[in-house]
Amino acid sequence: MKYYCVLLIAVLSLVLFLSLQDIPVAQDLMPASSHYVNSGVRDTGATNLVNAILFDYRGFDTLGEATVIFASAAAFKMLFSHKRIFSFRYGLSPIVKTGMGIYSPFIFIFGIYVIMAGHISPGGGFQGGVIIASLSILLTLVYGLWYKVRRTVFSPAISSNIESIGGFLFLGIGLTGILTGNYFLSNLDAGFFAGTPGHMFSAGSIPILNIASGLKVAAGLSIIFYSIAGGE
Amino acid sequence: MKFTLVFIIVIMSIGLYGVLAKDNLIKKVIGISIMEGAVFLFLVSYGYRQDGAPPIITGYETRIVDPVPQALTLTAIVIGASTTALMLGIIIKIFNNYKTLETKEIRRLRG
Amino acid sequence: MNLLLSYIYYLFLLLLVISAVFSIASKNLLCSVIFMSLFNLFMVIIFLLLQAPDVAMAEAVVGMGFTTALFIITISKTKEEEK
Amino acid sequence: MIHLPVLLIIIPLMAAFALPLSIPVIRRNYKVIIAAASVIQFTLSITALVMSLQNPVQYQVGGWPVPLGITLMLDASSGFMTAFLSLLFVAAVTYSFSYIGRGKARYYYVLLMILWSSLTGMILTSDLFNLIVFIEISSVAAYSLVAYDETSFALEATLKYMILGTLGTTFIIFATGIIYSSVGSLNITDVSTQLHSVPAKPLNISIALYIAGFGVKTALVPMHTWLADAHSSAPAPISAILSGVFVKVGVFALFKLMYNMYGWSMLTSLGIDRLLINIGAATALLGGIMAVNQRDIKRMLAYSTITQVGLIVMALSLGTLQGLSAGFFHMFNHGIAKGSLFLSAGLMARKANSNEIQHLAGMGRCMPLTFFCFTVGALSIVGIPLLNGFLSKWLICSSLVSNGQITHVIILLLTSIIGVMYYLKVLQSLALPQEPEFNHSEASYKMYTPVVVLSALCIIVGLLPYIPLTVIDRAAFDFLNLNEYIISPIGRF
Repeated sequence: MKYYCVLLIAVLSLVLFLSLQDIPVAQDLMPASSHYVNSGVRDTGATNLVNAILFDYRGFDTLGEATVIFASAAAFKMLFSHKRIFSFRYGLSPIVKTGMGIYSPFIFIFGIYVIMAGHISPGGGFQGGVIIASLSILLTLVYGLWYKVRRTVFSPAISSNIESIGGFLFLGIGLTGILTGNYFLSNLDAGFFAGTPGHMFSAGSIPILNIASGLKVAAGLSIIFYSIAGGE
Repeated sequence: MKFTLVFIIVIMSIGLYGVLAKDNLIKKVIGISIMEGAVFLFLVSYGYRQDGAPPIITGYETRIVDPVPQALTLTAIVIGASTTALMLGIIIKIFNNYKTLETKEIRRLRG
Repeated sequence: MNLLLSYIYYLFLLLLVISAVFSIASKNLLCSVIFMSLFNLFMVIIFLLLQAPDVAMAEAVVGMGFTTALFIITISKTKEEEK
Repeated sequence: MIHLPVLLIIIPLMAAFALPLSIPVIRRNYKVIIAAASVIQFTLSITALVMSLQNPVQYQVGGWPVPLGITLMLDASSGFMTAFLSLLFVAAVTYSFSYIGRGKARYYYVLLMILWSSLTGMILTSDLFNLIVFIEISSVAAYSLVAYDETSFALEATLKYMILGTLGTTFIIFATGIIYSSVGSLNITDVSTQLHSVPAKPLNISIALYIAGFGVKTALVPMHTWLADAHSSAPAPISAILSGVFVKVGVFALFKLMYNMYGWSMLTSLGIDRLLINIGAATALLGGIMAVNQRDIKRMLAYSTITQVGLIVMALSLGTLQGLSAGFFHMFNHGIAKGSLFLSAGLMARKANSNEIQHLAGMGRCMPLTFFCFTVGALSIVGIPLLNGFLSKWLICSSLVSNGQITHVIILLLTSIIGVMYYLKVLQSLALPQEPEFNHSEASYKMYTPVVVLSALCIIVGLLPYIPLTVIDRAAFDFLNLNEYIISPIGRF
């Protein structure tokens, strides 16, 4: 059985290789992306073009993207709904706990920075949100699930609220685009504060959308991790 | 940059082999995430321009890399992560019912 | 991307393929998960060489951080050895 | 400035985002929110259908022109598909109000709403990567809804469905990467105007990858193994939606790419239409053969879905206006009939709490109304005259004959005959006179109203098909020349 697989895959990869060789390795930019590069800063005010594309030109993709994480988190809450927690109950040794207590704020600050400075430097809503979610994973592993459920800001009940708030923030900005007579999710022509590119408070709705998707990603992934780690 | 296509197709066939030929469910999920890695590499490597600068406008660049494949890859990475997470969740639940992860045994137990 | 950088680039692509092969071929599941996170590490470096910092940061945090943590939790709840 | 296309997508999303909030007012009466959202969405999709019949609506999300931003295209075909989708979703939501217990129902409705908005998004969008994102959302929602019952068989079927589905999505992302790296734009119409710049071999491989990727989503022949397990182990309203709508939206998206991005003339020169029509014929035959000796009633209905999808693919891959309208009409009829079949089978299976056909023997006697709706649905799919199934199969036959595909007409008749065999076997065993040892009362009115509505619709469309046919002809006409509608991009940059 294995040899048929190897044969099939060898044939498939040969066909793929032969037919994909003709794709020209382009030297100059494609028409659409040359527009992004030439007038991206002027249209959106954000100097990080990838973020400008993600949160302004193709903002609808990012809304769909945040919904994928929301659906996955909802699926986990549906499938792992019983509350019995067996693993990771008491966390690691006190030395690790005190060490974690010292540098966990720095991880949190770094995550917030990556979200907030998304439209200027590399990074953005997704990367910052996952950094904060990995902080919540660290807290669960180091302090154990009992601590996480009761007291911290990352407890699952609060996370599902944060997720919905992030979603409504995203839809709210989209609807302000409609209410001001423009299209859904339109940025500078919907009257958001443009500011000078390169500064922290610039590029209209892009920083707010970064915060919204950062909240959704952080809350969603911490719910996913809590459900998998806590399940029976 | 010329031979990236060879590596992409080799990695994709390794991932496809992992999905098709391996019996363990976790090995299949690893195969899928390797295949997706190959597709991300394909997207970004065909967006690269010879000695271009990263797509952050600082005013000093002469040539800039194509930002659109990077935006697509970023979205695809997060989609791949959440699908992998869902698959791992279902694998844990399957293990609780069947106490095994081998597809042959699962088919035998299912009867 | 002068000559030296392209050699480094092809070196990391080769390491990528090696870590993918070991990740699929190894019997112990924990080993294959560690090799998969190594695969993601080389992906991050290659993305940096391809001038894609956003994608490298996302792949680093999501691929190496979150997915590897999920795999290890799944293995701790199921079996380590693969028949 | 008509914001209808975007509202159609974000209203179910708003309901989905609102539900997990732990505010007491939402936590108690979440069903009211879901009912309100589905009513608003249904009325919006009916107005979308009516508006799209006059003139198509093009919506640029974010206000960016065609090659830069994402465009949503509401023409007659997407208006028709959205209305058909909302009809089945409203039936499934009202059915699941009383079918789904209290336990984890909140997240069931969250995922149902997300599935609704992502399927509408798949129909409306005319942007390649946006199509991938919506395919991924609907797949994640469908995977977790199939695993709702958490029985060991359902979980195993979900994982098989997930692995194949993720493979399909990876192929589709790979094909979009090929298209983008050689054309440079992601809008379907923009790509179709610049197809000359794509060298021949990558173009063929991208077509093959798209067909393979969507083939997994729509259970075409080699990749259909997951459908029977997934649809039979899902709860009844979910398998009604999956069989009735989810598979067809995948077929709609595949053929939108084939007709509007690649252009049908280029595909016939490559012989792709021969390939598609043979894949459809093989799917129809295989589904029919597998469905014959099935013991589980839901599994049999799932295999019958594979057959009908094969017929639809055969009709759509003819390239003529008549073939397209026959395919759309059969999509609509099969969706309604299969929806009422799955919902009524769910009622009967819940009463006898087993899906096996011999355990359901004699259920027709104690649940006459549900049995009547089941019969109407079954006869409509088999193609008994005076019902809607017959009309659409007749249209498919005439379009196949006028296109000279005699062998495929024979295959269609063969599958109908096989269909008659296994459906009548089920009907006969359901109507057995022997009294079951426990007498069942009829299901509560809340449960069978959607079933009655759907089967009544089958009869109405069967008797006076004039209104749906004009809508569908206009939809087929719009589907064929979608590219003229999209305002050509403002000059090359």
